[in-house]
Amino acid sequence: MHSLLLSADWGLIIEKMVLVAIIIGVSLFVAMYETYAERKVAAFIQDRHGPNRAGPFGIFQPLADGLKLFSKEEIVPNHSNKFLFVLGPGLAMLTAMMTSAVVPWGGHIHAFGRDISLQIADVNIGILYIFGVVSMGVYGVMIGGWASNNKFSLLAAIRGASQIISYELAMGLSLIALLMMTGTLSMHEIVQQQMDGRYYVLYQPLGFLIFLVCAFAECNRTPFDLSEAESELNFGYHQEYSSMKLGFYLFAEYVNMFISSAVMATIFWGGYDIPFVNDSSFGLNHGANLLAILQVLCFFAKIGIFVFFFMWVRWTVPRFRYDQLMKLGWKTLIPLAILNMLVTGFLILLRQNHWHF
Amino acid sequence: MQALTSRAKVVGRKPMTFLEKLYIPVIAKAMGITFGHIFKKKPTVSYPEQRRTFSPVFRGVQVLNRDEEGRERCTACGLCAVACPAEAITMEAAERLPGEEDLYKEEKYAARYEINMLRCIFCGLCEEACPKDAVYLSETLVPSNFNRESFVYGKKELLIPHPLKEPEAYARARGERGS
Amino acid sequence: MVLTNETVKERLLKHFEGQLGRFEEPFGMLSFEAPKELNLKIMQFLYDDEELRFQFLTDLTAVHYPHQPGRELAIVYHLHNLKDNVRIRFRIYTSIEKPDVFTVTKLYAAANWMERETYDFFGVNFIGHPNLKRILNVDEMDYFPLRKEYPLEDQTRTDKDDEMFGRG
Amino acid sequence: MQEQHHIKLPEGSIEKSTTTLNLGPTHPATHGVFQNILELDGERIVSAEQTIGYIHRAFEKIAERRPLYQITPLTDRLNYCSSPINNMGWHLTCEKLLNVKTPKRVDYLRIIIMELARISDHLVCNSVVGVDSGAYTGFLYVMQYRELIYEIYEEVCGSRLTTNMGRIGGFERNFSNAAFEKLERFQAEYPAVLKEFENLFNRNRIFMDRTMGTGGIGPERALNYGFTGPNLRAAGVDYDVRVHSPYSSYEDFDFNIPVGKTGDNYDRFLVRNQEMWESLKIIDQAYRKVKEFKGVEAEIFHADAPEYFLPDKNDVYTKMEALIWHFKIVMGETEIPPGEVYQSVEGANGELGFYFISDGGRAPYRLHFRRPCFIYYQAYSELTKGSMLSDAVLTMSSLNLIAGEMDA
Amino acid sequence: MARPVRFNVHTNPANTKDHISMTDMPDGYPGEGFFATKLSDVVGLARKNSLWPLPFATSCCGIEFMATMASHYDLARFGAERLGFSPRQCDLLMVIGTIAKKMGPIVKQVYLQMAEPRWVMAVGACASSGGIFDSYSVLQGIDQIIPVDVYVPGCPPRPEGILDGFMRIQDLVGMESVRRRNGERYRELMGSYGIK
Repeated sequence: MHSLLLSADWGLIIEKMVLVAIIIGVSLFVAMYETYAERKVAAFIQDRHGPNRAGPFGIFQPLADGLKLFSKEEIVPNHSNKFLFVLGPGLAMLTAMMTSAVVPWGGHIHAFGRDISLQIADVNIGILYIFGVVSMGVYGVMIGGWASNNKFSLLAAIRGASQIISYELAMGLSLIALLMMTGTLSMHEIVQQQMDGRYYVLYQPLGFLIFLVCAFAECNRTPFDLSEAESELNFGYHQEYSSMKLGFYLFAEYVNMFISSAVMATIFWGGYDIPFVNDSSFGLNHGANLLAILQVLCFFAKIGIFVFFFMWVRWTVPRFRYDQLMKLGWKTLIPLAILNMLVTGFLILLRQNHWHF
Repeated sequence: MQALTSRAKVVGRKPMTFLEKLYIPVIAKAMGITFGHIFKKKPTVSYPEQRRTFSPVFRGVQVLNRDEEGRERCTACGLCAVACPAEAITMEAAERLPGEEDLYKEEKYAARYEINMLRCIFCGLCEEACPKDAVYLSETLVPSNFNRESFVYGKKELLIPHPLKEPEAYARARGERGS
Repeated sequence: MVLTNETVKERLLKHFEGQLGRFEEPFGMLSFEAPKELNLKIMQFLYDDEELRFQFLTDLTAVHYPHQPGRELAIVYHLHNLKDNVRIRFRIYTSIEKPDVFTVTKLYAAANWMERETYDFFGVNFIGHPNLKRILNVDEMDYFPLRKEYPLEDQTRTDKDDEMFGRG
Repeated sequence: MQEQHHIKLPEGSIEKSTTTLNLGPTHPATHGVFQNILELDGERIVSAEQTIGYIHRAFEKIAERRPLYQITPLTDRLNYCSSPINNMGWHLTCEKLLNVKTPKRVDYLRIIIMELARISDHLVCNSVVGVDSGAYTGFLYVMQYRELIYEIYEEVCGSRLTTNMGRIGGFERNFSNAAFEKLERFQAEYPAVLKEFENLFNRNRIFMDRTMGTGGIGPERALNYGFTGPNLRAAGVDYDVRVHSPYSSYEDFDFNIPVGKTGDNYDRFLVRNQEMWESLKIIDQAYRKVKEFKGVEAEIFHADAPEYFLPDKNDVYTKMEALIWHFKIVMGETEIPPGEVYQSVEGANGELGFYFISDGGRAPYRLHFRRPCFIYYQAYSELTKGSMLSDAVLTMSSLNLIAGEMDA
Repeated sequence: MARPVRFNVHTNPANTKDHISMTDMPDGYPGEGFFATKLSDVVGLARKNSLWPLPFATSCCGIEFMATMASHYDLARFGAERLGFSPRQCDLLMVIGTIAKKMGPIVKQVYLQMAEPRWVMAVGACASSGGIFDSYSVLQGIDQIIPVDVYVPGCPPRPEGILDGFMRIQDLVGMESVRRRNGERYRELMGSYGIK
């Protein structure tokens, strides 16, 4: 026991703890400001000003919202299952936060004499992990919707569950083609493979498109926001929630959006690679730390673009209907993903057999 | 169903073309439109700081008029109260006493003139009904308030400032158009 | 051939000999009066007749005349022939004690709610109506508010003490 | 401790394979208040039952106590999205009864205002279809131009929504230059915005999928249900009061009646959009005609009917005769001939009828409004049967149900 | 005849200071120290900038509320664009439009379902007093069934009016003590409406 404790790399543990704290903090912060950004983006798209009273340009708006939600009364409806009612939002938040563990946020930093990797866990099944965790997110919706004991919530929960489950399939299939090319499930590896600027989106445009659409569905964003369609189901599964439990649901949505943007940026858009710059030679010339910082910034810029894209779409397109959504998922996206897979496999085979084209 | 007139024109309800079936082109176009709006000038009026100028015939809170010498014009004939569809106007008439000629224009005047602003629908019929050039609507909005009592506007609130005794307030009330 | 008020009148008189009365043309719209038992027959005739084809029920309402004993309630129908663009109006009278009138819902789906509304306001009992209950007012209401004897203002109101209305 | 039940099921509900869902009275999709009790099998609607009357305000009863000019503010609140049409409709009814002839210029000005009102109503309806299908932005784009329409109203009458505009025989005052300037601005800028709005929706597959084939009704059923206005025209019947019984000189104008084929939500949307174009055409023509009046003629804004139209204020202050007329009109003591009259106008929702029985008293003996919404909303259960919950919501908004008009 | 003046300079503006009773500071907490008041202030500031309205729009005023939400007036500037139609999630019940007697119980139910702290704004003549509809079917002001914090006059109020009412609500919210809702007077107020 003693030897185990001693032999443990305490530096690594502390390093990881700090990293976890930072990343959770950052994702929460980002999610918070995503709400602000969403309101501002919506406002600008819609020829309005958006929130601008709380602080300069309204930048304290998310803080005000958060504090208000904290200070609101908690209502647990009479006929609901109390335990599940509380579990729902917790689960939603938890799964949203967990995904960030395998995303490589940048290269390495040299500090305290250590080479610190900016990734919490470089597991070699990173993508599988993400899929595993994300598919748990649906429980947040389902449990919340069911526990509310409200027909609208229940309908929303059913819609949400079936939608997420169906789109996960297409999402997975669209990635398989990519994985055939990468040959690895590790996020870190995938980024490394793209370091020379040849992003996988160039090889897998269709795969990316399918993934993008599925990401929208997974995050419950318009045009796939059926489970909270306010004009039909009146906010759906979180209709009965008040105060911070509601806050958790809303937050989870934004964290999800952030994380899926991160995943998309990582596997299709080169992750933290700085475009048009040869990262390794830049690192040699200017020092690894500067490189790492620039990489992180670059990564966040990519994420930011995706997040903006999410919002932009949200405020442009109408929503699907339930059956059309299913049709799109099962009859269009999945066949397309399989086709993509086949074509990719075929081309890879040809290449392995030294065909040049 | 046969046509009833010769003016019918069937709206274009074309089936979807292949490109439209692909979702993306049209959505991309729509997204272009929305993106363009980000850079458009915003029409927003930041209300408490900026205010829109209302039209000269705007129907805001009523005022009771005075003549040039500052005498009240209302003679409490009650036409405005009759014309009010919301029954928001109440008045009480009184005879002018000797020595009050500089207060009231005619022999009869409204000792009490109240408009319940919560009932009022700002239809402007009172202004139209007044035969004595006494009640007008203004370009001011009734401010919201916390209790019902404060919405019963009496003569104190309604009378315009005395043009001779309170020239500043009078000038403020007149306001200059375009300023 | 253009359908005119005269043709309509002739056809009606021919079909319902001597049973219709008070033919008038106020502001160009043919209107007449019919016994209340005949309302459905007239409507059916107006609907089916090759020439008349009044197939659009524009309006259905009632009027209360408290000073006409035995004929207190008038039910007024406005019909429209869209093809020839002719409108007619006819009314039937019923007593207020037994305001039973045949429903026209079988002929015009539109009449359903109009009759419910008329029932709600005047208490006209439409025989054969599929769902004759109050539509605009609360179900518990125990009078028919648009009859002339009922006041407009709410009598149970306690707040009319006038402070609220600036009359205190 | 009492046992906690998660869901208490009513008797016999285990065997039941459908769910009852209460859509309304305060549901975001019910703009205004009415209730739909939907019986759902999964997401599919088995049956729907509507309850209305949540804002029943007793217009008809109130109208029996009010002199004619005080009924105008009431009509504002019928279909509040296009109150000027109701105002004008009411004035036309009175004019018909009182036998007042309005000059052409008044007619044309009225037409401008009515068509603006139609545009603003259709605009609300169509953009709200957009909102209910999940696209909020188009709504805000076109709302900016509704704001401009409101500014035109404001220049004319002083208020925005419940306009109380116009008087028996004309308008309360001549249109100001500012009003015409704003109208010109509207004419210049609006087509581009409407085009943009159409680009956002018309050919968008998501939107087309959502609206096509849902909430459809055939012409025979539509007529039987008493549909009028855009909803009837979407079903393919070219019935339009403006053409069939022209009022206010609509016969002088050249415009088309857009009709659909299937009467579904998409057709209704397209018909409304097309009607906005037609309205713009009418406004163009009317404005051109208005501009042709020169000199004294350009000052005419009311009929020469001293018994019913309030005399000029300056005359009231100075002339005895005018003062007497003024008093008589305001007190509601001018002679109103007995008689009954039905006048309808093409309201934004359909044929808005006024059935006015006068017994010679100062107030109507009976005033009945033919409210198009009220009449066709009963078809809702038939329209939604077998469709999905989301369709029901869209059907509701594309029918343009205005609670104020429905409940009167 | 032209109008004599453009503005009425004597209107009754809402005076929040006089209206302290709505926001009463709790008595019986003598030890309320620096921290508690500051907390009140901060929470008040947060709440005031994040009022999520529930637009209980029934009729005409609802259309003006739309205009208030739209680009020209943009209620979102006050941090209030997240309209909720679920009473649980909202702070401000905006009763917009006529409330008929048939509707009364529903309004009350919605109010009861809201989570504390909640505020009520009666928008428009009908909601505040019944307006022109002094008839058998219309409730003469919603304050008969639920307590109202701010009345907005007008039929319908212009968007400016609605915004003005909204700012009055913000004033109230900003001044309210965190403990008000536990206070005796608040309980009395609720009790007078039969709400426990």
